[in-house]
Amino acid sequence: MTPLVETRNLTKHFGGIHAVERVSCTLHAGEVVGLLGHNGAGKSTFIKVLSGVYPADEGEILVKGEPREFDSPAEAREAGIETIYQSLALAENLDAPANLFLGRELLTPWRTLDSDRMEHEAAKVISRINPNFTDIGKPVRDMSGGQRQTVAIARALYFNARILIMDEPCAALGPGETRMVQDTIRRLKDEGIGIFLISHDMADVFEVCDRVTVMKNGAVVDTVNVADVTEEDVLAMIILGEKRGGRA
Amino acid sequence: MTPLVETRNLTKHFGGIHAVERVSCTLHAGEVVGLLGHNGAGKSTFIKVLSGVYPADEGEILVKGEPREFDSPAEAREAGIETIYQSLALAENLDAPANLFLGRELLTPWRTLDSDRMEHEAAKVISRINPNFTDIGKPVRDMSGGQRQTVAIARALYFNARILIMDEPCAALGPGETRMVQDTIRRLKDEGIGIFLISHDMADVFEVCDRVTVMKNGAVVDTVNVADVTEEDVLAMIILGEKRGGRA
Amino acid sequence: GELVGVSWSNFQEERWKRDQLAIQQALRAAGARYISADAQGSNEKQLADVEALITKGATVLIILAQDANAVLPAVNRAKEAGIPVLAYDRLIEDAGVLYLTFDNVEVGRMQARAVQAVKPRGNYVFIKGSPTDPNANFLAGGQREVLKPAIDKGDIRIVGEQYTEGWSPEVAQKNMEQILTRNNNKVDAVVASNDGTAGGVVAALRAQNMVGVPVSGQDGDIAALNRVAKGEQTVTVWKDARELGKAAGAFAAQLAKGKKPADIPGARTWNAGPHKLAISSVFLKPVAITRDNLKLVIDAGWATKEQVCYGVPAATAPPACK
Amino acid sequence: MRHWLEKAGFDPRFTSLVLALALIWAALALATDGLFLTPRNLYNLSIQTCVTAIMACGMVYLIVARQIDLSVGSQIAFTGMVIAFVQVTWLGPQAPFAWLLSIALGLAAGMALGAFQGFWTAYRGLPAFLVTLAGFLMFRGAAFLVADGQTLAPLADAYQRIGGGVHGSLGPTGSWVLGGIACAWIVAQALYARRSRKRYDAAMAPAWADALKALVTCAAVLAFVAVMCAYPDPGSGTGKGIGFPVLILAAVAIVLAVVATRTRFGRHVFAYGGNPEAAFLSGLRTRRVVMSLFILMGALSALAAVITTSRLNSGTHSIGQMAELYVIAATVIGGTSFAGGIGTIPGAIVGALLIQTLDNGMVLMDVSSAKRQIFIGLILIAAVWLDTFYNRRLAR
Amino acid sequence: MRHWLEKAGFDPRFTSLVLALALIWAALALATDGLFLTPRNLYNLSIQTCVTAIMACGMVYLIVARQIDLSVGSQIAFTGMVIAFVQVTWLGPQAPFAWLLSIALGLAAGMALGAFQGFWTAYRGLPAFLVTLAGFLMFRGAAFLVADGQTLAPLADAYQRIGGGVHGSLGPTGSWVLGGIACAWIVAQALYARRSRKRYDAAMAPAWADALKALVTCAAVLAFVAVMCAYPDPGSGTGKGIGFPVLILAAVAIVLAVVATRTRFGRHVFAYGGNPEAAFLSGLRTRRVVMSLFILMGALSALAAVITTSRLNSGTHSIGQMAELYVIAATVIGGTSFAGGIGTIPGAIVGALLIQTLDNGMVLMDVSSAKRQIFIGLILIAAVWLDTFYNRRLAR
Ligand SMILES: Nc1ncnc2c1ncn2[C@@H]1O[C@H](COP(=O)(O)OP(=O)(O)OP(=O)(O)O)[C@@H](O)[C@H]1O
Ligand SMILES: Nc1ncnc2c1ncn2[C@@H]1O[C@H](COP(=O)(O)OP(=O)(O)OP(=O)(O)O)[C@@H](O)[C@H]1O
Ligand SMILES: [Mg+2]
Ligand SMILES: [Mg+2]
Repeated sequence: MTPLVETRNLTKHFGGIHAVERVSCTLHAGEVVGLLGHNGAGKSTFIKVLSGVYPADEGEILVKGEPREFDSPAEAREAGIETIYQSLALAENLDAPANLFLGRELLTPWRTLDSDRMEHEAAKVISRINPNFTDIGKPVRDMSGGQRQTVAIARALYFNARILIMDEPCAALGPGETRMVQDTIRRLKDEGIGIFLISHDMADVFEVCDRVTVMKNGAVVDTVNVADVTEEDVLAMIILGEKRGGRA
Repeated sequence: MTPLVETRNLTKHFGGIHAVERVSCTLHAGEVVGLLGHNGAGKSTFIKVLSGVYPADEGEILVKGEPREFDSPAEAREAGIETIYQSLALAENLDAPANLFLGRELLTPWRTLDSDRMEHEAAKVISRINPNFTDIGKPVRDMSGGQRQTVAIARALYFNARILIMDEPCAALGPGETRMVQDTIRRLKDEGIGIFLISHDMADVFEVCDRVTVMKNGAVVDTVNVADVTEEDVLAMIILGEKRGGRA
Repeated sequence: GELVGVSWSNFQEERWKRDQLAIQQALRAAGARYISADAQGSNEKQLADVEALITKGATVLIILAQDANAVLPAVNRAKEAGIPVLAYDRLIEDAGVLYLTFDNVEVGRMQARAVQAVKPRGNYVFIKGSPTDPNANFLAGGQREVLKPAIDKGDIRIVGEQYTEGWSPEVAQKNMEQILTRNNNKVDAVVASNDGTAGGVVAALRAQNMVGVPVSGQDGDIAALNRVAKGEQTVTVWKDARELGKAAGAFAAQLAKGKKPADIPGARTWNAGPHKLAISSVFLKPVAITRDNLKLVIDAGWATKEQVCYGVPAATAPPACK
Repeated sequence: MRHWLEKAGFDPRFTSLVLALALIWAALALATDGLFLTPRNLYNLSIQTCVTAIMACGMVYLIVARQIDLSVGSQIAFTGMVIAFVQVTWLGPQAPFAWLLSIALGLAAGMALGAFQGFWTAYRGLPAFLVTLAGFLMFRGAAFLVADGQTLAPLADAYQRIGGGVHGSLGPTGSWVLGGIACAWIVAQALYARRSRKRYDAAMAPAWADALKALVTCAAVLAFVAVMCAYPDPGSGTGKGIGFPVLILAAVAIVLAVVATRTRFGRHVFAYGGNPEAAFLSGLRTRRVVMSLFILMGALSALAAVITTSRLNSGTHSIGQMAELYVIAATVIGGTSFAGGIGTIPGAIVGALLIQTLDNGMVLMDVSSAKRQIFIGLILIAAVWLDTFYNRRLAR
Repeated sequence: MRHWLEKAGFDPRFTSLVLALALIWAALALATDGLFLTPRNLYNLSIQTCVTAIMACGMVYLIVARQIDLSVGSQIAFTGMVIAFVQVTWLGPQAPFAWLLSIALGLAAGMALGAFQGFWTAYRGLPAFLVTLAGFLMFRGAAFLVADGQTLAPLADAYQRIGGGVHGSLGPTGSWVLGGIACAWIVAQALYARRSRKRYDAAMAPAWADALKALVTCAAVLAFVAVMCAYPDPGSGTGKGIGFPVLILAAVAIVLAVVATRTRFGRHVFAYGGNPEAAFLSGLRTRRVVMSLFILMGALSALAAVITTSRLNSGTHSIGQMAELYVIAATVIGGTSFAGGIGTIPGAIVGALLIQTLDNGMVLMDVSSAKRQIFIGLILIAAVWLDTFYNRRLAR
């Protein structure tokens, strides 16, 4: 069966820096693939290329088997790719509902914004992740780190995409909130959505991922099934940057 | 012996929101106190009041036993309080050395910036945390999430403060980098520095903290010695917001 | 042939177009070439312009000075290069130049006289030119000079006096509206310094149904002449730019051939300037165009009958439009 | 103070601005022993304000989106000359509906200028300041060339009324009717809003608050109408009522205010201003948005030109000097921030009113232009300081 | 292309700007059959550029720190009038050293104006645009009042030389000596830099690159001197050499460039511009920084006023109109961004030179002023577009 997403030798350089170097990987429906690697390994750049932020220098992206070129995030979104960026990409001056529906606002019959409904819907999704977070009506600027991230996550979850890319979604979340997100990820997975999950938290990864791809300095070290490895193995791969038993 | 820092009923409201509500806690020399709590519990606001970003609405701050009022971060810094903010507080247009020494630049005999020396020093501290991170000479804007955080941490570590406040320092760090930071924290602790550590990662907390203070909706739930509790206990406190055995 | 450089102070005003045309014709007649620059009302730029014109190899300079004093360094540059200078229309306080003008103080006088002739006594309003344009003060000076006796006698009360930033009509209009409000429309005559501001004043008067109150102007803009014909404006002092231009062109050609300013036909030494320097000058007479002598401009081909008499009701039509 | 204000949901920023304005009005009233507050002067003031206010509405959008347009003054000059040219030189003012056509062409010209600037800014990524500075020079030059520096006059009679001069207003009956409709609409809005919020049982301002707000607004509207009608038209002698320029301004303001707060486009403008990168990452068509803002600005400049020329009953290329400064100032006074993402239409209009008030009042006091400039400067600072100061207090 | 440029460490942004300028010069040389490139015209150009360039240096700092100053033109007018007043009315131009005192007082006045604006912006948090717009009006009005609208002339003879007129230059010998010193300094700098970097064995540009850079710079300096000396002073007949205004500009530029890149203060300005909040959190005294920037700007305006008045040998309140636009434009052309945190002094100076070039060249080409404005606008856009375009290409 053809994978949801497949990249072949995807490459992206910034001047002299080889941020992403010939990265090939696949994502199937109903699968969660973890992207791991040291800081600056190239994870975010890789998923930015996937979601149309940067054009690839080389290599190709296949969605459902057919090659695609995304010139802008808008196009990637139309192709059903939903992304949570590490920078969160929130408009600081707008409140949570406005950010959640940005670009996909709900309208009244007279084509004006249906603010009340958007507020209502936003409150619903957000409370699912963080029940303590009620005052969603103030500008994102005035929210706590975790609250911002909650908004960003909610935005990605609300619209059911076919492909979900999450760049360190739980970095700023508290333990409770993190659990909620993990549950949601599992649910989406069961609904047959393919998910790329970038995370530095091993526990996190082993909770939800089926496979993990480890990167170092832009290149892929190895891709393994979570079932076949221990946390220590993966940690070793990340830090040493060698395949399991590489030194054997 | 008098604590390095002590707060008494510290309170900070934003309009209707009780961000910090009568928080009292102490920090002794050579001690690491963890601040835990759900997203929006008031951790960052609390430490911002401590480091002079916000004036306190009520309550007082005692440093080495004597009450102090910080009108600006500059003053807190002069009092030996060094802070890593959740927002990192980096000038995006400057490179790592410039940010690391911002406000405390090294000068040549002719009172001009000694850029070469700053670059040299910066490279040293940063490599201690993240050996893969070598191209520190480019604007922070072009760095990865973890690399930025590395710069922020390095800034706090380079100048030996007496009181160190870290707001989720490892949120964006990879496993390897996190270990390095933990080691550093332990070293500083042995040097007799007092540290407030905000983190959502239980493992992390139990690695380095002596005591943890759990907050919920601005107020302190309880302060406990790490030795006396299990991760589960603390998790329960955070999520339910009740003292241990509160329901018993 | 000779190369004559002209430095305009601010070409954006309607009249200079015609001067330019006349000068160019006169020069062509004398077999000289024409180059120009526009300082856009800036002293600094005028200095730069003159430098540029000299660089281009001008053998005579015609300078419409933005400021009588600030232009002197420019004139000195010319002197250094041994180039004669003709002070066009506005004074240049330097003994060496030939000063050719309808003197602006006189224009101010004529505006005042024309208005006073219609309204010898009553409440007067002065709408002056741009505060950054010294020329505005010459005009104001001439106007006051004429009206002073009447003012002292108390026949004339000054109930409003405002500069007009950038000679801008809409500013003049706003100022006039406020002055009318202030005096509850008790205004009997308006001495406006040029036709642009006069246009603004008339617009303000029309909004109060006060059309017909004496208003002065200058430059003989088409629109103004039309207003005069309609009886909305009393006078526009007409400085036949072509006369001035023609003379300037001719004199410039002669200066280029080495004639001394003093030897120019019709030149007399004049020393009424601020610094009482003796300057050889040629003065042309401006004409005050009122509804009675509109014919002049039409006959002179300055404006066509259609333009001047456009929309003038036959009943009240002035002789020229009959 | 703050508490019930907040409860009632009055925007404190706006309220304090109105407060500052009220203070200035009171001061001027004293300084001119009441002259400033006569219906006649207030009518003039309302007309004089329109040009700046209309353009300020567009400038709000631009500055909210981190852009700027320095060329509005030159745009007025050029579009104004186009309009006058069509009426006077090309068709002749008597030609039936020449003036309508001229307005259409004027608007088209304005939008063309805007499109030109928008293209270079949005699609070629040049800094707006530079592009519009170029426009500032180019359009003024072009305005001169349209009629070779001549003043074009007179304009069509029907056209002249647009400027609010003689017969240039709605008359008492019309004005009162309009006022009534406005009030009805305001109340209806308030009720509708409450209903909709109830549907999602979302948090609501207390009923008394909304009632108070509606009441105050209606009162303001009716008071305005009353004053306008109290000034007899020098022509007919009957009350003037609302001037046509004010109607145009009202229409523009309402439409743009609604667009800003209640439509996708407006939402995207604010999002872009708040964080351009985020807007891009969220898949907004940012370039198109920026482009259309400049076109909008051009159209508004053309409208302003219509009012100016019809007020002057002539087209001259020297109109609109310094307009850019006053327009941007009005916008900033109204609380729009160059940091982007923040600004309101009503604020900008009050800002324009404030600036024009100073101009208007100073001349009434017969202050010489040099001293006038100094006063205006000082009062500007004072007014905005009072404003921010008051809000700083609130923030604590 | 890009590669060896980068290697050699030339700033591509700056290089492409100089490229654009070169193109324009070439075009003008053709259009004026060489006239534009005559020593005489280049000398004039160098003098004419100074006023804008000097102020642009200060504007770079302000815009880098997310501020702006619209009042620079009015500052010139006011300080200029103060200077003229001291010389003409108060002490009389013949009084020994009256001119020195007048300059001192002029600078003091300028800094006072700056301090006034800085106070309201830095310590009272009003938007700089608004405060300086107020300044724009107030200072212009004040300039009028100094001598009640009169033009004050003539000024002291010694003073007149500052403007670069007759005897207003360094002469050939002096110029060559200076040029030599400059070159020596450049080389020394390059060597010192390499030594220091070696000490920390930090990454270094290849020797040939640094050599090339030094070479190019020296060549430029000497070429400039040569051209200046090739123009005979109409007074003495000997070569003019470098004009005094250029010396002033050079001094200002070097000092400010060093401050910007090599001192704490400069570093803090850029940090503040890059992220004001971060600067505050990092314990910088941000207010003091902003305040001092405005004072600096005031001082530079006063310097500009000195040159202008001495060039005109008189003080008039109408000088410096539109200066703000040209100064800011020069800064922006030079690559300074309104987003803050980015900008260079050399860039701004080239920007000023580019603008002045257009003005100067168009007159030589004898283009009517209306058409000239249009051309200048178009060329401005073209130049900056070429610049950004070229760099966009690099980025890919
Ligand atoms: N500037 C502000 N204005 C208004 N409300 C604020 C502001 N800053 C924080 N808050 C609110 O105060 C509460 C505490 O915020 P704070 O940032 O301290 O939470 P936190 O414990 O740091 O959360 P996190 O773990 O997500 O960082 C939150 O509800 C937040 O929305
Ligand atoms: N815009 C840019 N310009 C230049 N270099 C960049 C840019 N963005 C990223 N880089 C570099 O590319 C490399 C990969 O960055 P990336 O953000 O993908 O790392 P990452 O794996 O996401 O790290 P982290 O775990 O810290 O988020 C880093 O060395 C970074 O410095
Ligand atoms: Mg990343
Ligand atoms: Mg926090």
